[in-house]
Amino acid sequence: MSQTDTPPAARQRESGGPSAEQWLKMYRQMLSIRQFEEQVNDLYMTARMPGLAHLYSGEEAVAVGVCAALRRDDYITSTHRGHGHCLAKGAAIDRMFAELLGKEAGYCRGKGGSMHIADQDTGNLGANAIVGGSAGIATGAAMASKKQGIDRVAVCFFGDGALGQGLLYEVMNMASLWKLPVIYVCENNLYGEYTHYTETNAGDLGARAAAFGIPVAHVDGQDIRATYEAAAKAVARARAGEGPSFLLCDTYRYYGHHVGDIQRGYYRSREEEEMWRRDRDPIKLAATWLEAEGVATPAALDEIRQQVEAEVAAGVKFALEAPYPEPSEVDENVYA
Amino acid sequence: MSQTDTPPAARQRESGGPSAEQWLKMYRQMLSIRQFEEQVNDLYMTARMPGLAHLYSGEEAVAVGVCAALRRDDYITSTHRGHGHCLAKGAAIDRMFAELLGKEAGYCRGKGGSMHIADQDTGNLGANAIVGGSAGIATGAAMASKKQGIDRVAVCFFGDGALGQGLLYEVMNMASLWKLPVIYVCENNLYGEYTHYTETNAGDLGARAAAFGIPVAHVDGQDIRATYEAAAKAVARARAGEGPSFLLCDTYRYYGHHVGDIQRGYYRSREEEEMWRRDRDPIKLAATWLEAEGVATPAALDEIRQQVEAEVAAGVKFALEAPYPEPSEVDENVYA
Amino acid sequence: MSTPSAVSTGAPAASGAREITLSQAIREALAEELRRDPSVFIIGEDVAEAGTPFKVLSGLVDEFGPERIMDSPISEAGISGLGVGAAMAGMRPVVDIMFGDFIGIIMDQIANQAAKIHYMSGGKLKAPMVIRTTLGATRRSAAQHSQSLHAWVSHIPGLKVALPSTPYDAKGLLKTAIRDDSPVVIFEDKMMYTLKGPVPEEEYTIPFGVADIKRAGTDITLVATSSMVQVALAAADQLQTLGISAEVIDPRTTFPLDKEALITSAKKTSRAIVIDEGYERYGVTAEMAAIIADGAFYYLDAPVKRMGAMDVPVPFSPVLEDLTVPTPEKVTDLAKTLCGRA
Amino acid sequence: MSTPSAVSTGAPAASGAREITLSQAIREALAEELRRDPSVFIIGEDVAEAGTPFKVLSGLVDEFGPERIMDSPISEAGISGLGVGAAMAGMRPVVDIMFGDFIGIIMDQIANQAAKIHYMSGGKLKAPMVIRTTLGATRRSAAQHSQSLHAWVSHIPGLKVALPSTPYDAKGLLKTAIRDDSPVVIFEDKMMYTLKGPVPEEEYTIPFGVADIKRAGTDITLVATSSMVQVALAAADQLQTLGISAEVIDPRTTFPLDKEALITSAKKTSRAIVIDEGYERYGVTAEMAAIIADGAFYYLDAPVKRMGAMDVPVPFSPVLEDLTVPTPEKVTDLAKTLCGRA
Ligand SMILES: Cc1ncc(C[n+]2csc(CCOP(=O)(O)OP(=O)(O)O)c2C)c(N)n1
Ligand SMILES: Cc1ncc(C[n+]2csc(CCOP(=O)(O)OP(=O)(O)O)c2C)c(N)n1
Ligand SMILES: [Mg+2]
Ligand SMILES: [Mg+2]
Repeated sequence: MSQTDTPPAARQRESGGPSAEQWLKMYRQMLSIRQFEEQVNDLYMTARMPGLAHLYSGEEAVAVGVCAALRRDDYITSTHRGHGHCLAKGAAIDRMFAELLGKEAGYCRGKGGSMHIADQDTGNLGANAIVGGSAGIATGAAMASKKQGIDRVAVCFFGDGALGQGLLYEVMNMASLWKLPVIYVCENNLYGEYTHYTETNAGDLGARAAAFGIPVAHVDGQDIRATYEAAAKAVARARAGEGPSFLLCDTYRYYGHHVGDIQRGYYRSREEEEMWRRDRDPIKLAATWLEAEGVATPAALDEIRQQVEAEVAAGVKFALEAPYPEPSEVDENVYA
Repeated sequence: MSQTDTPPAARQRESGGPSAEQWLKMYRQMLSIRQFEEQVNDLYMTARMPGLAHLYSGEEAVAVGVCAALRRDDYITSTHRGHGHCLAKGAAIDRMFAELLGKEAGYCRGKGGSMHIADQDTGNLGANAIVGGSAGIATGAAMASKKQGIDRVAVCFFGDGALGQGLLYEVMNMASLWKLPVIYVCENNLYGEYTHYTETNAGDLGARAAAFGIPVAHVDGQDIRATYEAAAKAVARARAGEGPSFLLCDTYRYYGHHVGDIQRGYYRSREEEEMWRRDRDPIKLAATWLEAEGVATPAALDEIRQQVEAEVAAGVKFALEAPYPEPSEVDENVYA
Repeated sequence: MSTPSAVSTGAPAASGAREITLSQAIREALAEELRRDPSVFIIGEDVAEAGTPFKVLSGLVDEFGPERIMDSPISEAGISGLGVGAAMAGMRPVVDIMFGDFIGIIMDQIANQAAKIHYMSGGKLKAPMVIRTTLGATRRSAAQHSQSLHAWVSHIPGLKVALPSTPYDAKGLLKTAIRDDSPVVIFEDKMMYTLKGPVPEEEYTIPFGVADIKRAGTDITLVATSSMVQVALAAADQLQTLGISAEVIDPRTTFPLDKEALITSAKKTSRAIVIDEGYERYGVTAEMAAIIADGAFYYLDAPVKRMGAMDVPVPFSPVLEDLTVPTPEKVTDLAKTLCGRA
Repeated sequence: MSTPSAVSTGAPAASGAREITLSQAIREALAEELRRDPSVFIIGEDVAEAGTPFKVLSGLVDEFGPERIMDSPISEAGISGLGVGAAMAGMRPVVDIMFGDFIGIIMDQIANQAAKIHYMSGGKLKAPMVIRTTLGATRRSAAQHSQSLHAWVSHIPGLKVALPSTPYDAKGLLKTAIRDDSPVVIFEDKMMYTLKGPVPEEEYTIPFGVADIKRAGTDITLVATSSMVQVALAAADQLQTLGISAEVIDPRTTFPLDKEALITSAKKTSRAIVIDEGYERYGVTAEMAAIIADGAFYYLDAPVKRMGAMDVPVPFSPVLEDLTVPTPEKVTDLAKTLCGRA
């Protein structure tokens, strides 16, 4: 069930609770992701980015809240909509832009692109262009931690659409059977491409994980406090060797399925989009709370915004000016 | 939950109830399957059968009870342990033996063998050597019935081991979503090959179907009355357009995983095997009940046994004497 | 296979044939077959209102409704399995697999189930289904959305595989695929959906196993499939200016394969290059090259050469991706060498 | 790849080498690597107490325990995915896929995930895993348990593929596979598990990409893989009696492929037949035949011929199944024809 009604103070006690500084870092990260994606959209619209991209705008509280509960050496696996996960886990804005533009300075030397960004240094085992394709990878990484006797956990981010992939059920069964330290984070943004999840899912989403004996938390994905706390609980459980958890996060993507999905009227309404942006924006909600709690002044938050904007602008500039990989690289890295 | 405690009379009212004649037919079919499998084992032991076979002995009440609730034109899909399903749906003993011996008179002209017997005339869409491989086929056949406006239902037989295959979850979701007339019959005989199902399954087996909004009945697979009634309910629901059902049947295979699996001590005990044969044998249980209910005398049941033995003996003889397919058939039937 | 109302194997008579895109040709083929045969239906992800991400099916749901143009969950294995079962029960499903890269998820259903049921049942059961999917790189879609994996299915007895290279072929081959009683996998080049070409108003189908000479020539044979046909034709133009007459021949189906046509052309020209966008190693160029090298052995003046996609996962960066696919220039250079002009 | 303690490419010095079965050789290779490297583990269906249905792993669980010899649910895609993830996180999983026919279920995990992660990550991540599976017909196991599908994985850049044909090669190639930093798929012929051959007591590995001449000859080259090596050797014996000296060469890995060795042998003998148990159409025989026909073009006295499994689903009936695989007799007849002796 959602955690949002519990008063923050109570929650902080119960979860150890992040410091003011940590909440502000989360706020900054959400802003970074938002700004980053706005820039990506602009790069596409101005035909300066090759291919397409799936923007994370609107879902920031999920990636940031979950990754705030992780250590740098914990693993995550990500999706085609992966910029947010990558940044939240600690990747640098400039090298991410470079990857999106196919430049050598990118995290994958330009070979991966938007749908395959990986960053070993921050435990990001990679975005994945196969829906549900990383469920096995995350679960396997968790199995490795257990075998190695390390208390690293693995988080598997995926969308509601990935619930259609049988692989997910196969690995959830094994994760539960072997008490693997993996956390399945389902980002239910209501749509898989251009179809509402209720048109493709029968029964109860959470029950699908519960059936394998995996505890399920239904989380308000727009509330950074809720996502952080649900994740913190799941991480504690995983580190303690008690096994996997499943977080079902309700969220929403502001943009289309990808940057080219402009005409959305046939599958969702303007009103719905406006409602989420107006009433359920994770950054606005966080700002209101941070101010109410006296954690930060409007001025302080605005300063953060300006810093982030400058960082993102610098990152784009860096990427646009960065060189492409040498042609000779094309057949390198096929084999390790 | 199991139906076995309800008094038979009550059950008969509630389900319309088979006639004495129908109960005797079911008894005869269970005997036929038992005798058939004993013969198959003998053919293997005496090196007169090519390859291996997975015997259904001990599980007869599942196939027979379920198929008794079906019409001839309803569909079933079967498994590597499929002789029982095939006979229960109405296949002829002699042509089945012929198929197992690779003879032209076999249901598949000898091209399929034990793991691929199919009989279009009785709606048997085929045994399958890929565990869980027919989940899509059964569900697709049910979808066809619905599209064609026919009230045919499809039954998908599979073992506990097939719960490991993601495909099953993908198609159960669609079957529930689209209210397809398909019945998933899980034959939990406790083992997948040489491993107890509890070592490979986390959580609750039935919950895996319930999660998709599919009603689940936990059935005593050794009680023909229970399997018949659970199936009759599910079939009625399917014909009425109300969607799929899931029957979780507890049963046991008397022989090894396949005819060559003789040394079983390392994965299951003699005591366990003896207990099932002694206390839970579906044929003995049916005989006791039929006699108690006055449906048949011991003499009458014994006469059935003799008829079945004669039929099976004749079937083996026919198959052993039948010719092999012409070599020229090898590249026929590759394309329709 | 029910006999088509009209059979054509070559390009249409220029006379009055409209020009439509490959995408429109596919849509027409599906619409015509959906109208003709009530057992035909389409199932796939976002095939209805969305008309697929490529918009190839736009509008079909308006005419045929959601029962026949079915949006599915993201369950490729599941819908393929449903397709096999529905086909075995009398329907003619067209299963839409958005990107050819995803067939890795459905190989068991197509190669072990659909492909084998007719044979395993001794000819009693059949699975008349079509898997519609895509191939082709240079779309900046990276390693998991750019592959041309038709070699996998071409390898499997029981499957037929079609690779249209023009709007005309796309329509005729797809209609034949839907009417075929065996499972057929048809690959469409994502980059060719906007390619225009003449397609007659009248109905027609194209028989499988009949190669089409896209351009006649005498000095060298360029065997090309799908996306590579345009590359070969462009190369042929360049070669023309050098006085080298190239024959461009398109098998159109990898199975059944029109071996005779390939061999005959190579015998005539005495030189051949096979061009395909699949990975070169163990790809379809190997089969075709081996067949020509064998069948035209005593006529060849030079070894049969192959040009497939570079044997690397498709890189995202445009500067790298463009290096991985055959180009008219590369084909021209190799042809020149074979003709002793380099 | 960490350098092996001892490298050998040919058969062992007859001196004192024990004779063990291919099954024992596999078990020894696994046991040695499990002892040497704690990151190695095995996961699969009934691999522990049961030691697999083929009993190849019998006893390993006693020495290494259930944590390193893990029985899994019947979830091939799942355990393959776990293998990829565990490999990316520093382990060296050996994933056991009982029958090669089942790789249809795991193609996405091996071809789209394992094979590509190193390249897609710009060389940062790697997936050092081994998929151990089987091939081969004539076991009366019918269409879904008898295929030889190594062509599928041989087609995919990023994968390496090994096909041992002797106990010696099986042990050496498997040890190399486990130490390789890239994903390797190794196919074992089910029918060859009981084949005996010399295997030295001393440790050794066999480098990938080095073909092995199983028998030297001068008149014709028989390129054979896995199960077909014994067939080729038997044919060579028959040919010997006819005064035809056949060279039998085993590539041992389809990728990396020792093209030079195949071409050199064909140049020497001027005739070649490629024999493999996979389906002939679009199978590995096509790649090898095309390479030889090209590389030895100016030396060949006859077209390069191919012999694969018949292009039909494998039938159950013994009288039919036996017709679908190459036999010494068929190879001998074809060789005689090529040598102008028919
Ligand atoms: C196996 C597979 N099938 C289909 C696709 C095409 N595709 C890419 S994203 C997507 C929708 C995914 O929806 P969801 O999982 O909810 O993620 P979201 O885009 O909503 O974040 C689809 C169908 C794919 N990439 N992989
Ligand atoms: C996809 C797949 N994996 C593995 C196998 C090998 N196999 C054949 S039967 C079997 C066990 C099946 O167990 P279960 O589903 O419980 O059926 P049972 O044999 O108990 O009737 C296995 C693993 C297979 N045939 N297909
Ligand atoms: Mg979604
Ligand atoms: Mg079982």
